[in-house]
Amino acid sequence: MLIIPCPYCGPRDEIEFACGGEAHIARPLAENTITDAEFADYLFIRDNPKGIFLERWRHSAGCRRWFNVARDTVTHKILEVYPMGSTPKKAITKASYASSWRRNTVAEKAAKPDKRNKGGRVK
Amino acid sequence: MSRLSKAPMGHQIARIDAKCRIDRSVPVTFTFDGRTYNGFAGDTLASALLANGVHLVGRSFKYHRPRGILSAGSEEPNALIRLGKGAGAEPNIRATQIEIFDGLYAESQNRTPSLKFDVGAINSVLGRFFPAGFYYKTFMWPASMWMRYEHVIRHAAGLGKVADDHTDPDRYEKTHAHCDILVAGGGAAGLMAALQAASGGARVILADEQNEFGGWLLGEANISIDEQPATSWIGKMTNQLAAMPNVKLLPRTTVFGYMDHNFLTLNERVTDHLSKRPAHLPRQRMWKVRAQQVIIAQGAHERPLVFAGNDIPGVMLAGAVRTYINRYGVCPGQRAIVMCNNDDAYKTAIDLHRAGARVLIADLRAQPTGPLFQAAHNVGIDILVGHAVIAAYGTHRVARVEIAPVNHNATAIIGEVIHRDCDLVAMSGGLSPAVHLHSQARGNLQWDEGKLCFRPSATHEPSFNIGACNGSFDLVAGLKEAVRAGTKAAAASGFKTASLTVPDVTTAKQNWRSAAAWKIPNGHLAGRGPKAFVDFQNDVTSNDITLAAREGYQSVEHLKRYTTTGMGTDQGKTSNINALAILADALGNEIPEIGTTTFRMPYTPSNIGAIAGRDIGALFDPVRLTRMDDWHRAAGAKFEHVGQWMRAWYYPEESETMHDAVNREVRAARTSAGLLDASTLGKIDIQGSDAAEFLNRVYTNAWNKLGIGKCRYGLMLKDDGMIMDDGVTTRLGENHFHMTTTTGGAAGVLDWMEEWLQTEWPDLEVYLTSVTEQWSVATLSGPNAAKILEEAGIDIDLSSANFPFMSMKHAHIGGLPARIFRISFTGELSYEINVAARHGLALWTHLMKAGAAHGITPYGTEAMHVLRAEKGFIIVGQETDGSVTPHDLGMDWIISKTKPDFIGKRALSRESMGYSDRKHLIGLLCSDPKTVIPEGAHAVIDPDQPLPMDMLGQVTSSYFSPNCGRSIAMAMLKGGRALMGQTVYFPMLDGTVLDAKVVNPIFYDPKGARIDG
Amino acid sequence: MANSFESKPVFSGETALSNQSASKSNNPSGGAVGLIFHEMQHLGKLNIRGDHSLKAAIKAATGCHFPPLANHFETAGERRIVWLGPDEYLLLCESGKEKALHDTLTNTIKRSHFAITDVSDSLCALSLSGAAVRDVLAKGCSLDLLPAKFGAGKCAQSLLAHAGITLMALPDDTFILICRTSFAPYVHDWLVDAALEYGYQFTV
Amino acid sequence: MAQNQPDRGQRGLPGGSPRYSAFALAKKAINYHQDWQRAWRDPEPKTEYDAVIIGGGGHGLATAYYLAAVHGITNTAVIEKGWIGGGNTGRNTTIIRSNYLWDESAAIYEHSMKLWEGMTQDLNFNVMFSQRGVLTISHSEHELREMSRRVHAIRLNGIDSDILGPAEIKKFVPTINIDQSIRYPVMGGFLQKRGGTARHDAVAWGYARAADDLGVDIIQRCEVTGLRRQGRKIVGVETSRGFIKTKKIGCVVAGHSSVVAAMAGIHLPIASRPLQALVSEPIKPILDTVIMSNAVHMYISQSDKGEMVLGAGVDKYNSYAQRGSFPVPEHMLAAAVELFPVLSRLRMLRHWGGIVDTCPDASPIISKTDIEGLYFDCGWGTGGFKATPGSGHVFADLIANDRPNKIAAPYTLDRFRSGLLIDEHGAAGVAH
Ligand SMILES: Cc1cc2nc3c(=O)[nH]c(=O)nc-3n(C[C@H](O)[C@H](O)[C@H](O)COP(=O)(O)OP(=O)(O)OC[C@H]3O[C@@H](n4cnc5c(N)ncnc54)[C@H](O)[C@@H]3O)c2cc1C
Ligand SMILES: NC(=O)c1ccc[n+]([C@@H]2O[C@H](COP(=O)([O-])OP(=O)(O)OC[C@H]3O[C@@H](n4cnc5c(N)ncnc54)[C@H](O)[C@@H]3O)[C@@H](O)[C@H]2O)c1
Ligand SMILES: Cc1cc2nc3c(=O)[nH]c(=O)nc-3n(C[C@H](O)[C@H](O)[C@H](O)COP(=O)(O)O)c2cc1C
Ligand SMILES: [Zn+2]
Repeated sequence: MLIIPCPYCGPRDEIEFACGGEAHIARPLAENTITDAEFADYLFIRDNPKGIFLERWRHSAGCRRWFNVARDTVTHKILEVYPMGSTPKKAITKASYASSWRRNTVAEKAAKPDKRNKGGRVK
Repeated sequence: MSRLSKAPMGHQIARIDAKCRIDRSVPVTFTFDGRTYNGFAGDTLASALLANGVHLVGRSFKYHRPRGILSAGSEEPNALIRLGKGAGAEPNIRATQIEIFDGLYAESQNRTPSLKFDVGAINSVLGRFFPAGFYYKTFMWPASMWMRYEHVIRHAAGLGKVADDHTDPDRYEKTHAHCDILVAGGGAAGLMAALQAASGGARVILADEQNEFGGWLLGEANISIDEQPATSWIGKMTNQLAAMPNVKLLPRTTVFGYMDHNFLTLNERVTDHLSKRPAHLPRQRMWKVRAQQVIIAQGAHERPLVFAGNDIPGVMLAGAVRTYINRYGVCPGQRAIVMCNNDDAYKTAIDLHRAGARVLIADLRAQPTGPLFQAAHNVGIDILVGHAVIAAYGTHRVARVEIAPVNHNATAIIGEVIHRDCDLVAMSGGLSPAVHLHSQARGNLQWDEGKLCFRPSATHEPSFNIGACNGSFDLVAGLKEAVRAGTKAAAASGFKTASLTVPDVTTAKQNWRSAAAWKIPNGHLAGRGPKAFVDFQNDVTSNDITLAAREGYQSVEHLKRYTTTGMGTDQGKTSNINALAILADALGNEIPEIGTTTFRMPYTPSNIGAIAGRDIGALFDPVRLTRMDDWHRAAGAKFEHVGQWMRAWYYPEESETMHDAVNREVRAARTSAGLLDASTLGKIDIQGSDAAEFLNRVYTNAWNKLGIGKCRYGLMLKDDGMIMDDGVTTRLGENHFHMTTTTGGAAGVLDWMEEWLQTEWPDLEVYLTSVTEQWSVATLSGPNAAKILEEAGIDIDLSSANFPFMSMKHAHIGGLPARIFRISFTGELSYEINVAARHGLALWTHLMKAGAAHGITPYGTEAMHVLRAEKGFIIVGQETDGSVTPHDLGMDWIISKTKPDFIGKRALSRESMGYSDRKHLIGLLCSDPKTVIPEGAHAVIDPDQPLPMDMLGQVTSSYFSPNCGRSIAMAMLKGGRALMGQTVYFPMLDGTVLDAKVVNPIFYDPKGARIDG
Repeated sequence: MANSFESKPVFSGETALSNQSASKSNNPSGGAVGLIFHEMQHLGKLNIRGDHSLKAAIKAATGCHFPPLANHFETAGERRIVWLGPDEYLLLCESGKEKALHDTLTNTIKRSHFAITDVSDSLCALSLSGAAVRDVLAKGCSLDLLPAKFGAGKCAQSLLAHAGITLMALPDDTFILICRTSFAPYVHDWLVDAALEYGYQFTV
Repeated sequence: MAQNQPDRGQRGLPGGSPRYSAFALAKKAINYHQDWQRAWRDPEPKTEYDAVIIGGGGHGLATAYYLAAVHGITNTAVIEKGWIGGGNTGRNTTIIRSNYLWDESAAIYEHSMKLWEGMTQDLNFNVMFSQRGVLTISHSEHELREMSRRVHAIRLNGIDSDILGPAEIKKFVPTINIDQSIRYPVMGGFLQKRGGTARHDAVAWGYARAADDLGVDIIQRCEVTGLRRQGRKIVGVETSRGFIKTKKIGCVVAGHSSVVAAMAGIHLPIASRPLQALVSEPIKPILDTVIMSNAVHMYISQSDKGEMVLGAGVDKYNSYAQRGSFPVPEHMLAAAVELFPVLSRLRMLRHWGGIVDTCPDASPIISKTDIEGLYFDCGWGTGGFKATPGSGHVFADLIANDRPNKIAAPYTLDRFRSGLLIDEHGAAGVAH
């Protein structure tokens, strides 16, 4: 039973949270053409590391905010909590961010903002 | 023996006159196997039975061997009894942990017809044919007989019987608790650590599974602390802790689980020990504790020695014998053999001697020395060094032993066998630290070659191990550890403490090393001779272990599963190390290389009732009710569960069947007016300058141009293109929308949209607020709807010109401020009237009154379903199942071709989305207009084909439509739109076949003429 | 009444718990009653979304300092601003004042991205006190309710058994517990059951 | 049954290992069981095999067995990092049924069911396959409708299934609570009589012994640490006991599928999640069938040894820790007491978790990859024990022939590209 440090409410019991799975999956825009296989990378393929995992959580029974968590899937230790739209800061979590195969997928490139939309899309 | 059996009833033959923890001024009467016995307050059932000379208390699992009391604590594998009767009976409880009370009723288990004569004992005689894993090798032929064999096996297996009446009469609680330091175990070490930790003000919880604190010390006669008997020190410590406001003492409380992030679960037995239990108190309470730091002070378990006949009643653990003498004033035997590989059992020998028993020590060690050896020798106890009990005999109680000299490590008999009569064997194979909680929390273990035990090494959670559970068997060493751990734990949670002084302990110095002697030889060839047990409860013998090793079940985990060692209710507390050692020996390997099996929650079996707590019955899961609920109930409505909501399903009038009632309701809505409680629909208030853009992205259609006060139907997809939810959304202002969702989908849709806003589109200026319960909704539907509203007193013009279909108006009805949506799920003229929830019931009753003259009819969800099906409207979750796209439903019209993106858009162009054999929504007309095809029935083209059949798909909605005067159905069929006009067949479960024509799924008023009344 | 919301409801009508019997109590063990609770009928409630830029408007309209610290609420007379999240607050006000406050706020806040929604009927507020109030709450709530950690002025959104709640600590071991109205009957039943061992007293 | 009988290949220890029987047991008893042989050998890995199966769970062992028994490929090794059956095979609640909704699922689980029927004899190892029935309970109108859909489909797929009303359920399961006023009343249920349970460990051991008899090397305490390729072709595996040459690798590592796939640069649509289970103390028989309830997330049976075996749904976050989070069993036990009040006075004896490989559509992957000679069988998630023989059978076929047979064909990785999912949970839990 984890204690998850909500960046807004502080440490709370796991039962107050919902887990949103792998973090940093950029959504390809429908207007940018990619193949079905590349789209499947976004839709279905998931990082599932044994060790440090960057994932999204929501404080569902608390402040309802989403945030990112770097958690070790073997020890269940929480290494870092950081806001949506940012990437991890510690050397070891940063490394797992950078080394993910997903950083270079076509799907990720297709997520780049289009002129018609305002602002950047970050996750 | 004879002296005991002739003793008069009720006479506590084995009771001795010693200072101990029972209260002789409070006699207690209890029943065991139909006989009444006496004991005293402070006795356990085990001590009281022993006091009465009762040793035979149970039968073993497999061989039905007579079994007695082995231990004095929660590690007990044998003495499992059924406590109580009727609804309050409970199987498999350890007699060693039951505090007796007046009227206690206990029975032995797993025997037919009686404990003394059990027919199941034939298994023991035939034991040779039932070695470990025998069932994998037999009962294979004929194959058809297995279920019969199995039936017999099942009835032979199992231990106790459940309560006679299955409804538990007791109440259970559970609660959360937070502390700085949780101390698990309140022996000497735990008490000291708790006091140290609490002395700086930290919040401390101290839990011990026993009725009093003090642990092992409660059973020691020869230890004084600060020149007082140890029990005085315990009393002083306990009082001191009890007086501290920052300390919570939890006796009778087992810490049974130790999980991630210092989350621990405790089971407190609140009233189990009382003969009269106050009804307002829970029988047990589960504590869910979050601790900053944990100090584990669980103590240690003594190991049996593995020799032939070591399971006969009267063969006990030496430490337990000492506890029975000193703590309970019971001397379990008069002619005792003490067998050991360590110094500790000498204390038992001395206490037995003092209690008046004749004692012989068989010490496996060749040259024991030291003060305890001297002391035993000095009081005149016979000591055979380098000797082992190689076999014990006796039927219902040990009567005789064979003792022989053995070599180093006791692998061979090296001299003459001696025979001795006896009525008690006290054995000690050394101590195994209770590393359970530490291991549950993923701490590591290391093997201690001197003490022959696993002890904790690195911890995984913020915790400390102290005292005997840390392998520190010396009391002073344990107390020093306690002070250190208490100080550190307090400091780690931010409390400074000054180190307490460790008290002066006076006791004979003892060597805590044990000599390795895992399997005592018995003079027979390998595999032969009487059985020597390793796991008493599951009847695993040393031969079973070597057999498993021989057959290749060499991993300790395979050994466990093949032989069932350690899988009983004691989880191998007394047997696991012996099993490992014998396996290691058989494989020529070292114990640490073999490793242990995994320690798992719970430490001791924990009541399921207490884990469920009050989350049962009405509190199992909330029921959500609308504000009109009382009215529906008074009107006799039947209800349907929709998610957590209870919705009025239909309103049967006297003697009406469901069918009748629904037909009446459906007809009323089409001929005059019906009223539906639609309050459960999800409602979301959407505000912000990007609200329309946001809707563009979450819905498939376009929203920019929707006028203020106008409503639009929207379909929401998941990003895989599958339909997720639908509903009508209304523009309240330039930047303000009111969205409705399905009842079951409400929470999910809000979460879903929040997720997109927060994670994908944080740049959008949109805020969402749930207003589901803010508004009560009554849907008035039917040709007379407008008339009734007018008669109810409405302050707006209801003409279609002023208030057209798919628009919204603010108005007052009967003075109540309302938002009225002219939308329709029935195809009739229809108004969804939203009022502040406080007025929901008033609105409802007011409309019912106003419409009475027109025969306004309340209708439930079933009629609503029929009405919408007549119109071919879908219900998400009924027509759809997570694998349906808008195209499948023939709803391409709702998909914007111009929007660059919306959730699900890209997925809709995947290869398989265009396949012509996808299931399409179609209508069905059964050839027999009276027959309603069952929902879920599957269509085929050829009903005569062999199984498995090629199926087209399933009927999703099917009703008798009183307005069409016939049955109608909707279905999802493969390539369904191409089947228009064709007949398809429905093989029924009873073998008959129905047939129906595929038609357009709009059955009533296809032109939509009725929408304006 | 153990709190300062003394004003009588302006709007009549049903409340989430108005169908409960007017009062019920049980105190099997004698002693001080463990839980005393009642529904704070028709308490005005506005959900506020927005950031610090609302500060002046809210201060002017309610008298409450804005924004409150995370997991705290601010009080001014009968009004309270409760922190729900980094951009979400709950304004509690006198019964019947919610509409006027809503209008005032909407009219004074200019140009910023905000949303104010009347949730008076969406949420049910209970006032809780009694000798065992923290013990009763601890049975269903995983927050650390130690007075030093969850004392007057603190609030939190959490769970009470299976219901989502907002819990506010007032002085003198009094709490306001807010839940969705559709969960109110469950919360009521749960509290009555949880308080059985300590004794309870409920009034509408 | 209408479907074709599977080709069981050579049966009953044709390799000549000593057979088990009551007679053999009696004979060995004469010598006090001193001369039983190893059930399977403990060989050193050879330098090269025709095929290597990674993962000594039920699926991996069954694959190796059928490769040998049906396809005659015997120069095979099963590489297991720990002890065989120590993964999910050894920690599952052993429910076996074939009453699935979609045709593709029905085909593979029924294929498996047929292999269960007769497995004890095929392997000459009593796996205690006990067809005591699996009854799935419905608690709402919505579930009743879903049940009807399911039963109609199952029946037309030629698989046995019956609908029971509350009274019939009570008769069949006397300990169940059918009081209609409870929160989730028992409103009906569907029963597969041919469903039931089996002794999980015995399945691993039985396949191991029978595969070993045909010459398969079962190599325990040997962890695969890398997959060696040349271009897009497999040439061998790196293991903790050295490199082993092979041209064909079958990965059957359940919860560790993503980890092994990553060794070849392949990414799977799999999340590894804890699934928890627990047993009560053993008691005399009170439940003679298997009960499942999706609405309250609980399933229960009683083992031959007497414990009540209970399980629930998966945990909400990824983990490789072989343990789960407490709220799951806590809720599951409350649900269990609701349905079986008698459990209240029983005690939980042991609780554990396994790591299951869950797929987005709750259906497995049996597939070639874009690397020649590398095959995956995974994604069985919370329900693959029942599939053990069927999965091994079709996977062996895929490895032997390098193309999926009719039953395996829908389960390729390609479905995630095309969108042709077999959405088993989509069909079960939906919004209303
Ligand atoms: C609690 C629980 C209850 C369940 N209940 C049911 C049920 O009632 N019915 C049902 O049908 N299914 C059930 N399941 C699911 C079922 O157990 C699994 O789907 C099935 O057993 C998977 O078998 P397997 O052989 O593929 O995997 P496993 O048995 O897990 O075998 C995989 C093996 O691969 C090994 N391995 C992993 N990595 C490596 C490596 N790098 N090198 C070498 N070896 C490696 C592992 O050690 C393991 O032994 C349950 C699962 C759990 C956890
Ligand atoms: N057989 C023996 O001779 C023996 C055994 C243990 C300790 N000792 C001696 O006793 C002295 C005191 O040692 P100690 O304090 O470390 O141990 P202890 O045995 O005195 O105390 C441990 C306490 O922990 C409790 N306990 C164990 N598991 C628990 C759980 N999960 N939840 C709640 N309570 C639990 C036990 O009831 C016991 O009271 C030492 O000198 C030691 O050598 C002797
Ligand atoms: C069907 C089944 C029945 C089980 N019965 C028992 C049992 O009677 N006693 C026991 O201690 N464990 C029992 N277990 C649990 C195992 O001891 C063990 O916890 C489980 O296989 C997981 O392994 P692990 O705990 O070593 O990780 C059972 C497991 C299963 C799958
Ligand atoms: Zn938060």
